[in-house]
Amino acid sequence: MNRVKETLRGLVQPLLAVLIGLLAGAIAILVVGGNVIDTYAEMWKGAFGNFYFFTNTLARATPIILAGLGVALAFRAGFFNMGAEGQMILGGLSAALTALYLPGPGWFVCIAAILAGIIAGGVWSLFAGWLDARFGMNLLITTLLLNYIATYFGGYMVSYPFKDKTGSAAMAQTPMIDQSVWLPKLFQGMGLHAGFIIAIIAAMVIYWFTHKTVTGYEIRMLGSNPSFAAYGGVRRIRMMMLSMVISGGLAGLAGAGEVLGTQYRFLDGSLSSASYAWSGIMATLLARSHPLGTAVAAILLAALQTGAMGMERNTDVPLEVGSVIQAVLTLFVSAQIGYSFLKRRKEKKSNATTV
Amino acid sequence: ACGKSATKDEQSAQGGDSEKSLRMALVLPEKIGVNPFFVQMDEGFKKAGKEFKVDTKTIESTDPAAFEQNLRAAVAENYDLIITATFQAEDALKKVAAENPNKSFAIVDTAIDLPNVRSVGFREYEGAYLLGAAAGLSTKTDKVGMVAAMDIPLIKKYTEGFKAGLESVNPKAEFLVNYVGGFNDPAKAKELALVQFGKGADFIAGASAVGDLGVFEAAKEKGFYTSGQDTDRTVEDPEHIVLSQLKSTDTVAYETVKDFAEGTFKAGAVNYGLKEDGVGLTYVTRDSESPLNAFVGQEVIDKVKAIKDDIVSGKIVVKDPLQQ
Amino acid sequence: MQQLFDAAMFGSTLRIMTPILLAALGGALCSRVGLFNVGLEGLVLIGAFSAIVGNYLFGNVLLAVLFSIIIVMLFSALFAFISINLKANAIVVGISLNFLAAGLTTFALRAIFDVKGAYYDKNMVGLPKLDIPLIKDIPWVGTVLSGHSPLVYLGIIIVIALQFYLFKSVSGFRLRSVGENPIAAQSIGIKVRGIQYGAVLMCGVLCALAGAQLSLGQVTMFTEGMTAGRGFIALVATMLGQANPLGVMGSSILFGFMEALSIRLQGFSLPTHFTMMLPYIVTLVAMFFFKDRTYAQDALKAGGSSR
Amino acid sequence: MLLEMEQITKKYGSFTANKDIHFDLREGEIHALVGENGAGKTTLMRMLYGMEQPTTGTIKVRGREVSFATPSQAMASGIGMVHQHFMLFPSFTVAENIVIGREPAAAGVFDRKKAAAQVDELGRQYGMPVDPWKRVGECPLGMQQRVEILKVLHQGADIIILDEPSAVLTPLEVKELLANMKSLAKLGKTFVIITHKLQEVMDVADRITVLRDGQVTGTLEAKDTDVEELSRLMVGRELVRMDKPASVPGEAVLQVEAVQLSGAKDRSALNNIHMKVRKGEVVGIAGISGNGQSELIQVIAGLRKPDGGRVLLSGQDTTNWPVRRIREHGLAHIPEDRYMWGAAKDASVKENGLMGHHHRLQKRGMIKARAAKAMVESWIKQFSIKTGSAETKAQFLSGGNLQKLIAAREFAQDTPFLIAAEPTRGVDIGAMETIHAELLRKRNEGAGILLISSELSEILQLSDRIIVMYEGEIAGELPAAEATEEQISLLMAGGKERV
Ligand SMILES: Nc1ncnc2c1ncn2[C@@H]1O[C@H](COP(=O)(O)OP(=O)(O)OP(=O)(O)O)[C@@H](O)[C@H]1O
Ligand SMILES: Nc1ncnc2c1ncn2[C@@H]1O[C@H](COP(=O)(O)OP(=O)(O)OP(=O)(O)O)[C@@H](O)[C@H]1O
Ligand SMILES: [Mg+2]
Ligand SMILES: [Mg+2]
Repeated sequence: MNRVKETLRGLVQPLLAVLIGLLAGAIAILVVGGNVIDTYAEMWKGAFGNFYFFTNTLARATPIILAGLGVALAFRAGFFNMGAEGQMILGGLSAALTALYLPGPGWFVCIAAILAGIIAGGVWSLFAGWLDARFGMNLLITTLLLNYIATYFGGYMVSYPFKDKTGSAAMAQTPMIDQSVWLPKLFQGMGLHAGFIIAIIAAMVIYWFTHKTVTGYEIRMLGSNPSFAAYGGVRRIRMMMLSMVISGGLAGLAGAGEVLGTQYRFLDGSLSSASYAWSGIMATLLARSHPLGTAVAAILLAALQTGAMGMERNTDVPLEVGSVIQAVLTLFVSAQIGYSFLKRRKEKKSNATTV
Repeated sequence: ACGKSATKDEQSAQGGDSEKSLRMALVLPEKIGVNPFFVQMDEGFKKAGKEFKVDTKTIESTDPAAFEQNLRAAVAENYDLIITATFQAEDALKKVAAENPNKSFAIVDTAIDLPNVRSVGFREYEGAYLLGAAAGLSTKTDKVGMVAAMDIPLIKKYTEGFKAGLESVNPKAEFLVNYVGGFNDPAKAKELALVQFGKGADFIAGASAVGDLGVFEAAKEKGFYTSGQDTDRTVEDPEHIVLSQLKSTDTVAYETVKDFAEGTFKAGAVNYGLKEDGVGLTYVTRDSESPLNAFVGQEVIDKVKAIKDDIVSGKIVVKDPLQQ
Repeated sequence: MQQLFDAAMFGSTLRIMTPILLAALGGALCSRVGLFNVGLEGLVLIGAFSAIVGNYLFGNVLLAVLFSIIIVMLFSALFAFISINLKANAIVVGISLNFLAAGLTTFALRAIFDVKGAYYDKNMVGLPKLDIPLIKDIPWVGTVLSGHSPLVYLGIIIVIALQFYLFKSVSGFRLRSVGENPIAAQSIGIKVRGIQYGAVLMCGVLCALAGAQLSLGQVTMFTEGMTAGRGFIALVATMLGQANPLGVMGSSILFGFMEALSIRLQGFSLPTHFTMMLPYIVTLVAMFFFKDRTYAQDALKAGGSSR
Repeated sequence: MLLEMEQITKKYGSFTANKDIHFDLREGEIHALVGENGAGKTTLMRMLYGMEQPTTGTIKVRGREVSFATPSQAMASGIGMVHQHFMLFPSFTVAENIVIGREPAAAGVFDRKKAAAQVDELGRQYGMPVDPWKRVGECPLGMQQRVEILKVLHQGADIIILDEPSAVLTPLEVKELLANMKSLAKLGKTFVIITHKLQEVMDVADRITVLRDGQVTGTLEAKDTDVEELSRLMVGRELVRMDKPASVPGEAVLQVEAVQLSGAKDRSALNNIHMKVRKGEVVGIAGISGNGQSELIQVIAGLRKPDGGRVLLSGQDTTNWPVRRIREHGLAHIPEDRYMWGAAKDASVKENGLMGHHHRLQKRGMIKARAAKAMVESWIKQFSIKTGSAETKAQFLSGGNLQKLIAAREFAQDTPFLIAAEPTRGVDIGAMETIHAELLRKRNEGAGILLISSELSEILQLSDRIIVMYEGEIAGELPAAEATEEQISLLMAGGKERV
């Protein structure tokens, strides 16, 4: 009974935010002279209109879920890993190269490529963790910087040594991966691939990991109070490294999934131009780092994006209305409107330092 | 641009019979923005739509994944002809066209070998060759530059063609090339142009999409000469933008719609170069509203016209930089 | 080498540095009141856009810059309202703000100018280039220091003013106290919220200037996403400079210098990908030498954690 | 009457924190406010200081009715408050901390020299000298307390509220504080002091108001009452006096040998420490905080590696072992700072209780959730920890209740050796009684206990042996039976040089 009430109360906030977001969108639509109802109808159709569009939304959500989960885990452990993008790029690149050059049966190469993606993302993330642990270099900045380095490195690899020289050869990309290695599509003729299943399983595993296992417990305690964790025998460095590896590994997996399931090659810029990593971070923040919540938030954000695409196809309202709605929505979801004020006040009070 | 009425027509067409009028979509892998390549294509597409009473819809995409989704959605939304463009569309179109053998597709600026796809390619390097030659003949400092968008293969069509043309007429000229690292950063493009100017270049070609605006500004500020891409950019500032490398994507889009509307649409590859008047250079292959700048001079134009004739006749073969 | 380190290069260092410096100073002010502003990128973008709109509306650069300041202040007020009054996590708000700015500027570009991608008018006049009387005639120094937009000089003046303000004035002292321990500040009757608002709004002003320098100073146009990550670099500069105006200037100069250098290194058969990586690598290395965990962590804590 | 609070009621939602309270102050008196954790003392004073507003009731200062919406307004009426958790800016100097809000300035420029001079003068005037240029973060707690009081005085307050000012001070510092209060009271200042230490109350207060469950159970003249009566009024029952059977020490469970640890600015934090704790005894460590006690605990618990020497636990050299291995080898540890080391505020009571037990309560890497819950719930019952449920976040527990949880968690480790650092800091006497009883029970069952406390009475009451630390060294060791407070105080202050 109480729980139901609590859940309902918890829903007030996001619903209000959605409302404000839609309101902002409505204003934008009116500004360009569109019809609000029709436009939103198109948006809905574009995201969930029929089975095809629904799977489209899920396809777009796939990398967002995975990148978001990675970020969520790092946040849980107390580390602001802003490097999902770079980790994703290196993950995608390694997956592509493995898929292209590793001999063996398709399924085997596919699994190896996924693992390579996870490892590359994990190692890149671990590097940032190591810089922090070993030299005290702030993780938030290093991960931001490492994004740029990864982006340029990825660009270089596919512009020169591993460039696709077949066909028109005009793109900075690797050759096409053999079909036997592709992640299977879930439905004929639709974009949704097996990566989505992996993402959902990952969300559940991460939930189970953080909430039910000993290591997950230690990671969470480390995140909420590192000194307490140290006092209780948690090995900070080890746990930090572990959570950064998993975090980066998930981002790498996101990149690998896109490469093996959608693009079938690593294409320079394709992972960053879609802002998967940033959407993932947003999803995490929306869900307050709860793994299952992150998956749901990721699907919501993906729906806004595909919805906006549908809207753009079928109305004259520009695509950006979607990003306006998405931004306003996240702005207000995190805002504490109403009852939760009290809780926050106490938090603030107890933060007073006993110097 | 596209009016509200079109939207309504489209919606009614979706529900009703498709006999009434043909519906065509131009699905682009990028946002049109100020990229003249897409802008022109969109114009040609719309113009043909009006003339041949075809419902036209232009769909822009933000990223590769979105593009594929849009392409698939266009198929699902049952357009009669789907036109797309550039190398970035290759992968997705290959997949989607193969999955939908009964649909007609066209792709501009690259070639796809499928029975239901018409491919239209350009030999930009021929235009770039002319531009390079003109620059080589015009430069007084024997240093010319180019500010290119990104260090990616696609852009080599411009840089390599230019370089070949330059070297053919002026072997001692030094060629400076710098990359902006993106298609959307005029500030950096300007900075790069200033650097090349500082090194002594008196002609700096822009090949950095939106970044060209930065190059133009630098030219205006420092008084060197520059050139634009795709459309006749000399009209914007004839004192400094003295040439423009042309690419007629509008014609291509127009012709494609026309063929389809008139029932003469055929799959297969078509290629536009100097010979077909698909690419070119202002004053050489096409006249311009703005008067020819003295920096280039009629004499140079005449020489470049001769080169052009040689290319058309096959006497000079410009190497495709992507074909190694 | 000589060719590499010519005077023009230091000149471009100054130009490249300015938008980063201005935004980073704004970020520093926010950090000083305990709000970690990840939204610099968005604020600068809005600044760049509204400067162009202002110029279009009034045909006067000064009014354009003022207009930009007002608009960006509105958005930074939104940041302040949501993160201070509505107690949202400042980092979430900042990230959302970036998205909002990207969407809104593109959208408004179409709604106001009916163009896509970029707005450019060759008759539009940008910020003037100031030739400083005496200095411009000194051979090397003149090339470096003279002939920049007024905002370049303003940026340097602001650094000094801000350094003085924060560490010498009473009001700056109180401002710092808010970031140091807001509850304690409140307990002695310091108007914590007022000061936080003031700092965030001031950050808005600085970001507007940064944006105006981009769209009216370095070039005279607006293009979609023209900040191209400069706001994030500013964030790095803020933290690397430990929210100390002089420190922030140091790190901005470092970045501007590396960027200017990387442009020139493109000439030397190194793949451009690597030359472009250079500024980031050097920043990483710089971090190795200037690290102050406590400051950075405080800023983060104050920004609220997602946990 | 200088001040009257009448019929004050404060409700938080449905919960009444203060009910119909009458409270008054006479000019120049020291008025103590006592009561158990959560009785409503802080709430009452926060209303007086304008940080909260009463639901109903009136406040009169010098007969005039006032209402304070903010602390500034209370300050303007001459009311100042030193909070339970210090409200200081660690990286600012002493002078800056004191003058903030009323900075001497010329044309908006902060005149720091003048501020320092003012602070110097202020300190001299009230007999509380400070170093104006020192950073507060580097000052010992007693000095910080002094800075707080000077700040309030600088604001011109003549009614000064002190919320648990002595909780973190050493006996000497407390003595000094109380003396300062008395002399300030003679100068006409009026004090309200909230404290759990009834002896202090008897020493310093003129009048005492006792709160229980948000209501006043009595306002007494100090000279007419005693500790027993006060406790009865606070708790509502008689407290049992504890008696301590003689200890029967066994073999050594902890041996510290020649431990060396370097501290800041090439001073050693620990210098050549030798000590021993045997089974079945409580060894108390006394000392002014900042003399190496914290470092010693950290070295023993494995949180810091010593630069030299070794630590043996149950005969094993554990010097460079990781924390977890040491704990599993037989060490439990009630940390000195419950918020910094002892708990994660935004984790639940259950999760906080699980720490250190989590490796035991697992099956194939998964935590046995039900067993964990049962364990924590049994402690909640046993120690009567006031919490919503085991799922309540730790931050919603009062400090005292959190302390009980931590103590329960460490007792339950059931190890042969326990470090108890400040085990009853800020805890009311009811809870203190429980924790003391548990400590003794554990000792009687044969465990060795290392007790570190700034509370001399606690040390004297529980220890079998007392070690005094001064500047990172052991200044002396005494059997508890023979030790006197004076002796220890002298050693704590560094022997004969300082008194
Ligand atoms: N902001 C608040 N919201 C809800 N309840 C509160 C709030 N502040 C205090 N309380 C409740 O009021 C009661 C009295 O709290 P108060 O802080 O006055 O206790 P106290 O006597 O100071 O205790 P302690 O000795 O632990 O300091 C507590 O039981 C607490 O639960
Ligand atoms: N906003 C609130 N909601 C619920 N309870 C609150 C709130 N604010 C304070 N309390 C309660 O008030 C009580 C006393 O709070 P306070 O912060 O004074 O604790 P404390 O002084 O640290 O504890 P102690 O004196 O035992 O060491 C606690 O029980 C706390 O949970
Ligand atoms: Mg208390
Ligand atoms: Mg209290």
